[in-house]
Amino acid sequence: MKIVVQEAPFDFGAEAQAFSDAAKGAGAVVTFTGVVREADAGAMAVMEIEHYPGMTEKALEKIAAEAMTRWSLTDALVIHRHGRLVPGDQIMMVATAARHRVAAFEAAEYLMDYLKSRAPFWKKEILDDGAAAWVDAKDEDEDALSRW
Amino acid sequence: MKIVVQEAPFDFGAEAQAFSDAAKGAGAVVTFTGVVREADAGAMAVMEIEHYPGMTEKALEKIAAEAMTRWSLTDALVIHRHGRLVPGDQIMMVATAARHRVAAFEAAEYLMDYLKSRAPFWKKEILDDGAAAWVDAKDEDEDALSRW
Amino acid sequence: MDVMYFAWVRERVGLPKEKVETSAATVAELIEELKSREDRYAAAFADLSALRVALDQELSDFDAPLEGVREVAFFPPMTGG
Amino acid sequence: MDVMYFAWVRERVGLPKEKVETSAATVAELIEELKSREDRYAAAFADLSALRVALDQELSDFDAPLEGVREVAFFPPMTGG
Repeated sequence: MKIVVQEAPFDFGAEAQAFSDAAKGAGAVVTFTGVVREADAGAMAVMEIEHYPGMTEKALEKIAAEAMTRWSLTDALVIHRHGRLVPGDQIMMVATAARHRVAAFEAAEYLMDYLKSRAPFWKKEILDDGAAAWVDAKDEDEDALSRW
Repeated sequence: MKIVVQEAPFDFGAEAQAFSDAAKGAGAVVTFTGVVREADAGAMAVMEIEHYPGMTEKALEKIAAEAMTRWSLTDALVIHRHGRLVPGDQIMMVATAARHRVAAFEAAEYLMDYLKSRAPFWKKEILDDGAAAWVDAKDEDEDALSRW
Repeated sequence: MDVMYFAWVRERVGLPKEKVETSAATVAELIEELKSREDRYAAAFADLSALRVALDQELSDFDAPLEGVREVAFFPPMTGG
Repeated sequence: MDVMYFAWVRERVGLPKEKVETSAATVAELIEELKSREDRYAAAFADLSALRVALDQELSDFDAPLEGVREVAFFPPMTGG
């Protein structure tokens, strides 16, 4: 299990390959990658991601450990960036390895659902006209937790 | 959309990276990779994958096109190997790109469920004592299709 | 028409592909014709519930008509992924 | 104790972190104390339904006791991923 919180970009291809290579005994590896999209209204120039150093790592460790146990994963990975990102940048990734595909998929979705609403990250969109707005949490993201 | 059926190994990290880089407009990229596990009973030396050249590509194209439409994917990728593989080898991968994570996850699961039971591949396990057996299709894999 | 066999169906029939001259109207009739030929076909087609058929590379069923079909393939349920 | 603010709570309060001497028994009492101090706190804490609290880096709630707590953090609902 590996948890990384960093400002620098990460190498998705290399991380995915290394995770898959190390997944001994697993028959199934799932990855999810989040990419900065254009803002829904207007053209986004920058996305700033603020986080709570210390708590962030603890929250991610807890979420990943819960997934490891619940789906008997052979491995799990979470990488999340903070700081200034631009559209097209990779924000974060998770990866899960399990014997069977259903477990690997479910665990990855669980990681994403909890990471969205329970890890202390906050996104701010800065449009190219300089206007800035914090991204509101979505009810559907909070609701997504009820299925687990 | 890219469909590849080949005997040679593929480079999972490079494919995942290239797919993610090309996923313009997508906020979410999901990959699934299948790895040859040890057989449930005994030690597997070789897994032989037979397929139906021509029909295989058509079936995968159809499954991927259906997923593209149903989840408004920005892109989809399927790579599946055939021939002789050994435990630890990557058999196949799928990747999906969509604006939002739920669509990317669902489409990847759909691709896997259909690929398992509707693409003409057959696996044979050859144990290290030379015994060989065709892998039986699982009822649960056929049942998985009913949710879509 | 071309008749193809895959996986253990191929192993039981003993070949991957053959040309068959037939006047069978449906897949089921073709199967009966093959079974009556030789034991190896009877063995391959003993349990139809364990078999699938594709006509011109599209999954089909045993009732389907063969008119205009160029390629018939028999195989067990698929196990990809 | 250390009190921390994140995202728009930080922007409204005007600082990321401060030391607060308090005898408040619960988070809710601490909030009332801060609101009575200055308008910027009243603005930050105007709608508690839009706020979350963590005590020593664990999510908690407004009724939670502060005894033994060293670090309190206020922030909006999280938007990671």
